[in-house]
Amino acid sequence: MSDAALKTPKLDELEKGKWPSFVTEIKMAAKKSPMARDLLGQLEKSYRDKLGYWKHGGIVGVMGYGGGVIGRYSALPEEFPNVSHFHTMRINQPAGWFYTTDSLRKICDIWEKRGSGLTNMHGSTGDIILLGTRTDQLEPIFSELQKIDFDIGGSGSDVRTPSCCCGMARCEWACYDTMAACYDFTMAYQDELHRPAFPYKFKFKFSGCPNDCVASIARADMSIIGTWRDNIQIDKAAVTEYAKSGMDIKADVVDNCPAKCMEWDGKELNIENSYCRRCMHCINVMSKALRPGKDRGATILLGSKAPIIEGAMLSSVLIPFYKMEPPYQELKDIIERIWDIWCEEGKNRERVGEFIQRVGMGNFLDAIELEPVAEMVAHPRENPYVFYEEYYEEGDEEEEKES
Amino acid sequence: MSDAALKTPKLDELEKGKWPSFVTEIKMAAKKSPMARDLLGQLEKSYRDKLGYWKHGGIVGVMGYGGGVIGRYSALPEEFPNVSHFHTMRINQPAGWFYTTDSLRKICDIWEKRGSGLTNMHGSTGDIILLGTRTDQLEPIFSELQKIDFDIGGSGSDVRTPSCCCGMARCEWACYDTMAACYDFTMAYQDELHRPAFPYKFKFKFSGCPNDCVASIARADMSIIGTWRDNIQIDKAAVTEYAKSGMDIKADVVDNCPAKCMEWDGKELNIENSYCRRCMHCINVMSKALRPGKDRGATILLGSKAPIIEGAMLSSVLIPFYKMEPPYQELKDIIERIWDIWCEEGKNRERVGEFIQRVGMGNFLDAIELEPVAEMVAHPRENPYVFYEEYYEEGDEEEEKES
Amino acid sequence: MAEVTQEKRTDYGPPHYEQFLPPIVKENYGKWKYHEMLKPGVMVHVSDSGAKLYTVRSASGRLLSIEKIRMYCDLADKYCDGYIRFTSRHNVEFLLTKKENIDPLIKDLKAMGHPVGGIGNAISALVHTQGWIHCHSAATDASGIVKCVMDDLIEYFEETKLPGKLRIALACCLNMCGAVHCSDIAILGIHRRPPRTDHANLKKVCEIPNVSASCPTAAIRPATVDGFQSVEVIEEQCMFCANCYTVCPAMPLNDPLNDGVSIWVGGKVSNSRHEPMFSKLAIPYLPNNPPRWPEVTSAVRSLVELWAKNAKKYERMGEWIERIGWPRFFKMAGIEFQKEHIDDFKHAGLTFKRSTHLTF
Amino acid sequence: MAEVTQEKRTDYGPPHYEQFLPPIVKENYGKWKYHEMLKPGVMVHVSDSGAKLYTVRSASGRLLSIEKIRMYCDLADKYCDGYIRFTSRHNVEFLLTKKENIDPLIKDLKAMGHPVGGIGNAISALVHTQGWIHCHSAATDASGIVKCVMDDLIEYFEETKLPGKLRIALACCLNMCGAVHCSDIAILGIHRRPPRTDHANLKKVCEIPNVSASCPTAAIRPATVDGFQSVEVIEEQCMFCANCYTVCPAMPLNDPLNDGVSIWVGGKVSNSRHEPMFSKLAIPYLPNNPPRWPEVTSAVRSLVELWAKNAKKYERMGEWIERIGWPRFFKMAGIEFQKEHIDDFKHAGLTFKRSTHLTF
Ligand code: SRM
Ligand code: SRM
Ligand code: SRM
Ligand code: SRM
Ligand code: SF4
Ligand code: SF4
Ligand code: SF4
Ligand code: SF4
Ligand code: SF4
Ligand code: SF4
Ligand code: SF4
Ligand code: SF4
Repeated sequence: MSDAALKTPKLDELEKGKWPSFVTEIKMAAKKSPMARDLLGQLEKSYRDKLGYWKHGGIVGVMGYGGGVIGRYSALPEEFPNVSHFHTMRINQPAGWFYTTDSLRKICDIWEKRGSGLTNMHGSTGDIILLGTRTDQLEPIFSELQKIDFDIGGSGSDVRTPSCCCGMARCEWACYDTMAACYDFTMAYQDELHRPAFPYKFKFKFSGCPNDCVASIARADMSIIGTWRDNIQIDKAAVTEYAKSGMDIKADVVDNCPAKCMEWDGKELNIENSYCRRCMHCINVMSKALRPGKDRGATILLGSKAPIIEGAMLSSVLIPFYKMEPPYQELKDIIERIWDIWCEEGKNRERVGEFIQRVGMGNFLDAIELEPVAEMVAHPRENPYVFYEEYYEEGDEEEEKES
Repeated sequence: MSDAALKTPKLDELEKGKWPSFVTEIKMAAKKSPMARDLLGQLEKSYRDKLGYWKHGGIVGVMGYGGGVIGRYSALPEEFPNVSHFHTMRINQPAGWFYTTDSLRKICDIWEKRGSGLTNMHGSTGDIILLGTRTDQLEPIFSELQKIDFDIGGSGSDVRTPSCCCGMARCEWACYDTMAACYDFTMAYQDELHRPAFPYKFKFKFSGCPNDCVASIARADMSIIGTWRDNIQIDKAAVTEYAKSGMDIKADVVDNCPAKCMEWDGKELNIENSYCRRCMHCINVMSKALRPGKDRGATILLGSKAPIIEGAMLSSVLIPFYKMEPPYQELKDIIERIWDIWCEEGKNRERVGEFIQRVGMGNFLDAIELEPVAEMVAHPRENPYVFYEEYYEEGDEEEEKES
Repeated sequence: MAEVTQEKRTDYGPPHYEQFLPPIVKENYGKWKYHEMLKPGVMVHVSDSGAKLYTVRSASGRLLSIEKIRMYCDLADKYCDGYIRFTSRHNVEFLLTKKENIDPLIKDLKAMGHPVGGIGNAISALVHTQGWIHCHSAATDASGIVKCVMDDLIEYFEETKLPGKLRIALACCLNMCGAVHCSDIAILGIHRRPPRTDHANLKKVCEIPNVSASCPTAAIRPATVDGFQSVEVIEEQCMFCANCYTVCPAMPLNDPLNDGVSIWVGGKVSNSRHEPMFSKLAIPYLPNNPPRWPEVTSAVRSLVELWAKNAKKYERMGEWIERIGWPRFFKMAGIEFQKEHIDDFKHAGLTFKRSTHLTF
Repeated sequence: MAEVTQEKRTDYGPPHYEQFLPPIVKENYGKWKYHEMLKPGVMVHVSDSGAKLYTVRSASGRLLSIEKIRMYCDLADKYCDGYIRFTSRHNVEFLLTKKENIDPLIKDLKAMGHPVGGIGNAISALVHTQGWIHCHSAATDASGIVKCVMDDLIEYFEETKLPGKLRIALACCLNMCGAVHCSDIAILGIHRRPPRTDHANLKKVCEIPNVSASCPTAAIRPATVDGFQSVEVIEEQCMFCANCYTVCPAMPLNDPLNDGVSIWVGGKVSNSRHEPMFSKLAIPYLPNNPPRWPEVTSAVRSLVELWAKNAKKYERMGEWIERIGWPRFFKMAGIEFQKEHIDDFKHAGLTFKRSTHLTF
């Protein structure tokens, strides 16, 4: 496509308005990058025709790794030759998405030289997305990334790039060190992350408290969400301050408590902690007066995912309370056992949440050697269809029942 | 079994204690009835052996009817010859279970002559249960019942004996005339009640208000539950009375409102009726001050049943509000359409609730020609798997889409 | 002639209820204004007209001899002008117009051995089923357990000292004729041994394809056993629903060594406050221990008392548990949570705990 | 030599986060005591030690050119000692130790065209996906709709006048990479025409048994079409999930005439107050109308405003709807309830209204 001809009347409409414009970004990149320029052209056509013009992805990658690159080819390579290849590289972000400008500039430099100059900061799994390059650039890019210590993230049926909230770095509510844990697990599972060997993808997400700022309960096969076991810490003086400053503690706090376990008599705030559900609401609202307890850890949940195919799932409780202390060995042992049974008996493209539903939670727990606890269920069964595994035979001594 | 030998040490234990004893009842009957006596003997053996001694039911009945009698034979006819036949007859109770002593005595007389002298007042569907007679007595009993105007109830794959709460006869909350409706529907469906022609049973239960005193939402294929559309009637003076008499209106009433639509400022009770869920709680607690609105009718729900096989179900809303006025023609028309499609496409032993789940509510509504309304669902779908029935083809004029 | 016509009468339906209504009811039909409980088992309904109707509710064992029915009739003749009614939970109600008749009636009822109560915040009679009295399917007896449980809980029938209503129901097998699935406490007879097929007779009494099709877990398949055309059951796949037995007598599940009782809690039917709820599994198995089923009665009493002690006013069993959470309930009830409690049927995934709302 | 070893390095993982933390963060790591919002888009975190960390949050379009990243870096060098972070919703956060830097920074950001806001009771940036920019599956574009919706709702990003947080997300197909299934408002690209099989090529690029097996409704079966070994789709059984296309390129669903957007409401992720909830279908279909998608932006704005006007403080969209009931929501939103709203997938029965809790 010749430079002179590039008209994008449709896309130009998207440079209007106050929200930052991705079209402007592409145009900025297009000044230097023919790839970005052809992307603009193809996208304008998509906008005209109401249709995407990408071919079904092909398998491309870098030596030694089985994932991390999403192959992409234009369906209109003749019209837009510079996006005939337009592969995406997923780069494992640093925990919590903290950067020095130095590190970011280095990434930009590589991408200026070898890619479209376009990125997503970040992909919805959490990776740095380097958007659009050619197959022949993949190895050189990887080799330059190595020099600046950035590694490639996950894709395909492997561990996906874990992510975490900023936690202790910038938040008063972190019940465990999310960034440390995220980094530790990422490092521990490098092989699983880079070499797909599972029935399907497996995602980790780490949130420091039940506010769940990385949405881990909705989109991680394993959701690790901070919580506490003891009593909410109350600073009575600060409560009084809030009341004085005009907060309607009854309406704003007490009446919103899902456990109905708070009392406010106009003077003192009392929490019946044995009923508290650790929902965070009161703490969120009275950040100066209330804090999570001191005996902190995390609830480990399993199984969330998007709808394809059994319908969307939220993660469900696997370990009600786990002390998140390095090296997190007990948890890692359980993870190994989960992967073992899932790899052995899971069907192709069956997420772990679907797998559990198919084989039954009870059987799954047996297989991973975990005792059932009431915290795992919203409520016990409503149907009477219990599989008892043994029965007495005539002539059995009562004691001999176990079989 | 010889009279002298009848020892029931196990059952005798059940004559102790303050609750009325069924053993005492059987013994009372046994004085005159050899059947009751052998029942006692067989039951004692069951208690000893922890096992029932009844054979799988056989089909018995009266001429012209396809149901209403549950055939029953002892598995130990030699030991207990008088219960070798022990059939149960289901007699359609009068609506609301009101009787004159005269009518009851007449039933007793028949049953003294021709049955075991034992009954259930009532069976859990609502029938008068005449417990235990011989095949050769069935016709004579029916013929004597005819004389006293009692008819046989349902069993098998037919309409089952409808039942209702006492409603307007003895309750201030009845939003429609349950007894009139129960009688009307019972009469309207005599043929369906007496001649099984459905895939499975179909039960009606009529409750006058959402308290649902006949548990219709849990155990009727069609549950007809009274409700109102306008505002709760408030007698402000009576509210004040309750407050004066010491009722904690905030705690007892307002805080228990599931819609959170009440306000009590210590003086006046206000209800935001457009959010009221018609749950009855406030009315239940302040019977003198609050009454259901004046624009009354019923919510019609469909599909409840016990667990076999798809799991238990509660009925779900079919018609949010129906004016329950004789002859209830619109409702009966819908019922006909429901039966038509269920008889045509229902599987053997598939209750209507299971049928709807199998074919999908939307398709079911299409078939019975009812518009979908939001009241039918607890919430709209969470999964994106919508079956659209038509689509545009290239070259279609946009307007022509409907196919 | 008339006689003959009479014989052929069908489909005439039940007698019209109106002839059975006491005059005061007829006069005030649809005009009741409010009611009050006067004392346990006794309430008064007041009409817009000012008329007052007194109700005395008395327990029956549901299984009644005609002798007992006649005794009731005598009482109704004496105090209620010959009218009487039964309730949806099998109690007997005497409707009085004269307040002064209340106490004599109660005295007579008690003399007959029939307690008065069940109104208001009380435990009413148990809805229940046939058990060993009449049904082929029963995994336990019905009337016997009901008797033992209510003997034990009689104080809660005769007094109104509970936070709210508590409904107990019993069904002697998974068919759940007692519709126990929405009860505050449900007692459910269960089998725990797969059907023992009568291979020699199966082909004679049942259609093999129907039998196979009847099994929801597809545990049954056609097979030739000992030379008979019959079916075989994959025992690990059997969850003892007895649907095969309902369809085919040659597949009995009744078994003294393995049958027993399970206990379910937290169901409700009324729409008052919380929407209706199903009962949930609390105790997977208690043995059949006739004649007094001590394990069952004591389990039920503990549950009643735990709720009575901890629930807020008006809070039904299920509402209370929902507020405090199931883990806490299991702890407080001292019931061990087991694999059996976790649903593994069709919608099991929806019962998993999909939040961090936990108590510790 | 070193060069060569370097080349073979694998599995070294991401750089350790510690090197990217500003000193104040390192010093007060795990010691933050409370925070306060100072003004829209600006908050301060106070540590046990008294240290104060100011955060300025700014919107990016997520799709960033390296030029823009470098501009961000310039700002971070100027005001934040060379540190910068991104959030889980793709905003940029500048962490300041000097309060006096806040306003100049905001000025610079605005000059660059990047609004500041999204903290507190605001609408934050949309989590979203690739759309026509990069994905083969897209039923709609992603960045374009996001831009239009946020242009329209910018006031709710820049101010905090809402009852609570409101999270909007977009995914361009049912794979839902934007994990929109738990958003207050979700915008979801949908197909509505069954796959158009490329019979001539299918056998070459896909395994027929895999293709058949991929269909959750069993709508696909092997067939010979025009002499090619291929598959046929029973169109009435197709619900446009595109799982077949994910498995096999020869079964594309993309279609300009029928693709479009659906709108979902009432999901949430946090455990605050109510447990996490899925989003539910509000508007089954809106057309793809690039470049500005007016139908979508106006539908989203109506929903936001309806909620903003009617919800109680702290009440998320789903909490509000749960309180008032779905029928009322549909009425208030002026959305016609249709067959499409009623679930008919696996657990559909559990979404039916099984109580009489209704408003009129
Ligand atoms: C790039 C990204 C979207 C974005 O713009 O941010 C993305 C893009 C794709 N996803 Fe995704 N997914 C991305 C995050 C997600 C998420 C969100 C998350 O991880 O938090 C989900 C929902 C959560 C989950 O895992 O369930 C998600 C659920 C899917 C699914 C459905 C999986 C399922 O089990 O239901 C598919 C289909 C598949 O795997 O075949 C899919 C498939 C795809 C593919 C590979 C398309 C395909 O069919 O092969 C997309 C490539 C697009 C392209 O050409 O660039 N993507 N995908 C996200 C990854 C960026 C990153 O690494 O940071
Ligand atoms: C007599 C009665 C129990 C009682 O003691 O009160 C009863 C007794 C039987 N029921 Fe029932 N059912 C009785 C009310 C119920 C109820 C409650 C109700 O109607 O309110 C239910 C639950 C609600 C429902 O309909 O789902 C009920 C759900 C069943 C079922 C399971 C049906 C299902 O769809 O899940 C079966 C199994 C069957 O139909 O094959 C069943 C089957 C039976 C059979 C016929 C046994 C069988 O497998 O063939 C029982 C005969 C026992 C006998 O020998 O006397 N019975 N049955 C009740 C009828 C009395 C009456 O007419 O008044
Ligand atoms: C007589 C009877 C109807 C009939 O036609 O037979 C009846 C009669 C009354 N019911 Fe009921 N209910 C009757 C069975 C039921 C049932 C059905 C059942 O138990 O199987 C229910 C549903 C139970 C459940 O939810 O599981 C029922 C749930 C209620 C409620 C709601 C209670 C709640 O808080 O959940 C009320 C309101 C109240 O008590 O405040 C109520 C209120 C009443 C009132 C006060 C209505 C009135 O003003 O007359 C009557 C006396 C109350 C009492 O017994 O405390 N009635 N009531 C039934 C007596 C059964 C018995 O002998 O005990
Ligand atoms: C920066 C970030 C974490 C990160 O490491 O990136 C973050 C940071 C904070 N979150 Fe968050 N949340 C962040 C994403 C989330 C998410 C995830 C999402 O939106 O995808 C959620 C779950 C959303 C949901 O429920 O759907 C989330 C639910 C909360 C809540 C619960 C709100 C509620 O009432 O439901 C709080 C508490 C509050 O706001 O009172 C909270 C509170 C906070 C606090 C106040 C925590 C603190 O003391 O530092 C932070 C600033 C609040 C704010 O933005 O208003 N954060 N927060 C994320 C900013 C995203 C953005 O750019 O807008
Ligand atoms: S999840 Fe909790 S700890 Fe993490 S940033 Fe959010 S509020 Fe803070
Ligand atoms: S954290 Fe939630 S449940 Fe616990 S006291 Fe606070 S508001 Fe109540
Ligand atoms: S259902 Fe309602 S109308 Fe009928 S008896 Fe019960 S409270 Fe009265
Ligand atoms: S009937 Fe129920 S929902 Fe309506 S105001 Fe009374 S308590 Fe509230
Ligand atoms: S519950 Fe089972 S055993 Fe009991 S009467 Fe009903 S069918 Fe028979
Ligand atoms: S009892 Fe139920 S699960 Fe077991 S074999 Fe029979 S039908 Fe199948
Ligand atoms: S949601 Fe669908 S179309 Fe959008 S990026 Fe993900 S897979 Fe591609
Ligand atoms: S789109 Fe989904 S439902 Fe339709 S044919 Fe493909 S896999 Fe089957």
